[in-house]
Amino acid sequence: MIGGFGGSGGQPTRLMLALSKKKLKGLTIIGNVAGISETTGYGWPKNIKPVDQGIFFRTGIADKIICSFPVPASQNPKSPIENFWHNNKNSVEIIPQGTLIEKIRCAGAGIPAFYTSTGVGTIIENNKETKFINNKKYILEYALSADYALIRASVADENGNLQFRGTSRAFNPAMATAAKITIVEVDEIVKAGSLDPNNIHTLGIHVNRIIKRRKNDIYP
Amino acid sequence: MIGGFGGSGGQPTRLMLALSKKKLKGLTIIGNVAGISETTGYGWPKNIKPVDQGIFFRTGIADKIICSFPVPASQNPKSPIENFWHNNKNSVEIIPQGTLIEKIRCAGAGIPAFYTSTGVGTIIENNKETKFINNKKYILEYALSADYALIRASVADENGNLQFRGTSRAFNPAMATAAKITIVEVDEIVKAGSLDPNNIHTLGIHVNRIIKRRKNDIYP
Amino acid sequence: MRYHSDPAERLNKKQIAKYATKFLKNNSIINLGIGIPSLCAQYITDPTILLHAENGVYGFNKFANEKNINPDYMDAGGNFLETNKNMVFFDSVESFNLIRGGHIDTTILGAFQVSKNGDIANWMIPKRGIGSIGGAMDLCANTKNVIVTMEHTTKLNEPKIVEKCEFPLTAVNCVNKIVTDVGVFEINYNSIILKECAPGWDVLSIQNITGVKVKCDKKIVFMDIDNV
Amino acid sequence: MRYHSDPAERLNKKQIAKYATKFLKNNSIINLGIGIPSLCAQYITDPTILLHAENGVYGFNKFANEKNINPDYMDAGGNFLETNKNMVFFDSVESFNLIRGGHIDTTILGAFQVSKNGDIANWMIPKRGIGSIGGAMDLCANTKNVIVTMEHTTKLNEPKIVEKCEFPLTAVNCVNKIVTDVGVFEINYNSIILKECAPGWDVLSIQNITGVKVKCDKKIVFMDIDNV
Repeated sequence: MIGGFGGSGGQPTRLMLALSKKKLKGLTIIGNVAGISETTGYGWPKNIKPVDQGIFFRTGIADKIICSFPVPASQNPKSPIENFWHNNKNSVEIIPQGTLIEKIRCAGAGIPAFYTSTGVGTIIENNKETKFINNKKYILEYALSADYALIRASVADENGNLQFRGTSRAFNPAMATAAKITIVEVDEIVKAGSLDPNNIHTLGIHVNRIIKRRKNDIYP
Repeated sequence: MIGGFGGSGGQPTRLMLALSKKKLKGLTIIGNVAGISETTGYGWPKNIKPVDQGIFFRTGIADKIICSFPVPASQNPKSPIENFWHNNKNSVEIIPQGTLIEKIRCAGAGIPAFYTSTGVGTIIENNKETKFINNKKYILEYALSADYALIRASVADENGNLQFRGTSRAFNPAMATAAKITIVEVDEIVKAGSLDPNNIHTLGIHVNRIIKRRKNDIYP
Repeated sequence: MRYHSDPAERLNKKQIAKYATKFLKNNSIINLGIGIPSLCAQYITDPTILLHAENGVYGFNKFANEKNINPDYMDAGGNFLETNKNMVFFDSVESFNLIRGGHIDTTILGAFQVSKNGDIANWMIPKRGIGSIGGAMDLCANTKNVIVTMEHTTKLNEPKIVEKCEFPLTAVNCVNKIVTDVGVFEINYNSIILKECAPGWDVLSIQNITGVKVKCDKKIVFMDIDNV
Repeated sequence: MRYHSDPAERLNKKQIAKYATKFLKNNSIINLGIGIPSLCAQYITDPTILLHAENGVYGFNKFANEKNINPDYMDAGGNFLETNKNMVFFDSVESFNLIRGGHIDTTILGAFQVSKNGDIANWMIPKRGIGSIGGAMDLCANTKNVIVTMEHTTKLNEPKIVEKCEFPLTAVNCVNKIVTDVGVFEINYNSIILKECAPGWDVLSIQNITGVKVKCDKKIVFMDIDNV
């Protein structure tokens, strides 16, 4: 799992760059908006060359993606994930965003499946169990977990408690609960007890490793 | 719905007292720990006479309760809810706490039903739909909403955004999302923009009315 | 924009966006899709209307000045936001609780096709074969009031309001209102009802570029595009 | 406490609680039920062990001094807490996400009955007809390591470790370990395995007050109650 929403804010860019250099094969990537920044600049300041989840498909270490937004509206130029999809049509799974985040949340919350009206009457419903509840049709969706979550936070304390700024929270907290190992990239690490205990966005018990970024990293 | 957890912290005591004096009949009360403080002192400072959800059954305005903890461990003296139960055995619905809070959360989150392993093999499973998922048995549980939520917060801003202190958060935020009308009892109301926008525990769009308590109210 | 058979100019994208804001109620919370809908933001002057974005914010009203951007303040379209005192931030779980839970009053989005029973197709062009769903399916399936803003026809002047969508659906039976560059339509009881015409347009000219039989109110009003 | 046929004193509640803490691993997160389990807190000296309470807190370690209580800092048993720098607060949704999601390592709770397949009954006495479930069903059904602390028998010296629970169940097939006032037991493959005896107790005396056939390790160890 790769945290954030898409765009530069909340994305664990340094962890992604490090991962992309590893000699690995066959990774499944789970993300939200995925692989569109490089071609469109989506969510990146204009003066910085974007990094996005397309990197795992350009370098070939990934062979599957589960996401909600893998291609830009414009058909040209083609993004790395669209190029990958052409030869691997069953390896790009596109899920409605609310269903995707709830599937991830449920994996962390011990809920194996839930019903939602999102996708009823569309191809999302194909081959899925449905049920009428109070005369309305719903689709049964299952929890989605991962071996690793790479996430990005603003600040961590020594106990691994995390806080996020603004819209950079997004998918990060839910992913932290849904992976066996959660690795977080932060701007700052502070002493235990220095964050307000009422305002911890991700509890430290979900965090396994913390990587502190250099000050003034070229990536936001 | 009555917010808090049980005990004095996070309980909308002033709203409960006001409600108990209304000429109403047939209310259904939804709460967690309910009606045990008066007999046991549960969660109340020793020097203050406890108020709890038993009040609605002593005065007779309620005729049903849905909760997780309606009676104290000790059998004597009997609590108002145990007395009510003796003549109304089908009107006291006892639900596992995690299932109760998730049912309420789902009502606010547009999820009509979810699966949980809690209660499998117990009387909670009786007459419920079950399903094996990855070879494990789960119970299907349905969302639970209400007409009104009475909740208690520490501070509200002018937009209705709420913050809670310590363990007084409990059931309050979920209930605020699951009721048609949410009324909140707060210690303090501050200007819009004076709370940290990253640390709002209940979004203002869930709050319909705010009642400010007097300073130094006799109830905590 | 004007095709040779058009009786008058069609509205431009900004005019469509501006006109759509006429249908927003005060004290409501609104989600704007990408494309024409995102242009609506600049025409919303009522301070009680709160804009919501899927990535975890509501209460914003302006994009940030390009010299003063911060990646931590973005909308779902990837635009950077100026902060203000009414903004609140939350995570994606809560953001979609708001959507799925019916707490968003109105969503405005674009479409490739809308059918007379209110089905909408807006996420994939079949000949491309891949598209992005994002939050569109959640928004369409769960928001009380769904307004589509779009050009009335394709570039080849083919109808986009149709009997039955041929493109893959985003959601069924959900669209309440359509604001196009030639008129305003409501969908009611499996019918497309023309409520307002663009200046210079009439029922017949609109019928000619619409894929379904258009019903009318007794008296058609012209869109008052200058006074929204 | 000693019944006339007992070979030695049974442990008192504090000793049971203290002994149970021997089985807690460092860097783990623990939920303590009411009764004997809540007494465990005072014997946990490892600072890496975090206590969790259902009402939305972990990281606490002490009850507040009676003169200095604040209703905003409470555990699920209704006790007021002293604050410290490792405490974190959250709402009930998140608290039960932790429990149901398997993020709590160990739960210690009391029981009326435990059966040899690990079923537990701890929420209702049938003749009373009503009881409180609270968080017990969630904790038992979802925690990796469930430790029961209880007196070995009822006040009438009847077994509480039984073939099959007669009391309404809290959860099935979940108990891993039982610490009583006469011994320590593990439940494995549908068997009750005696691991340690209270000082002065032996297998036969324990078997006499247990409702199922007790299996033993080759060598029974005495509980070292002074050095936990």
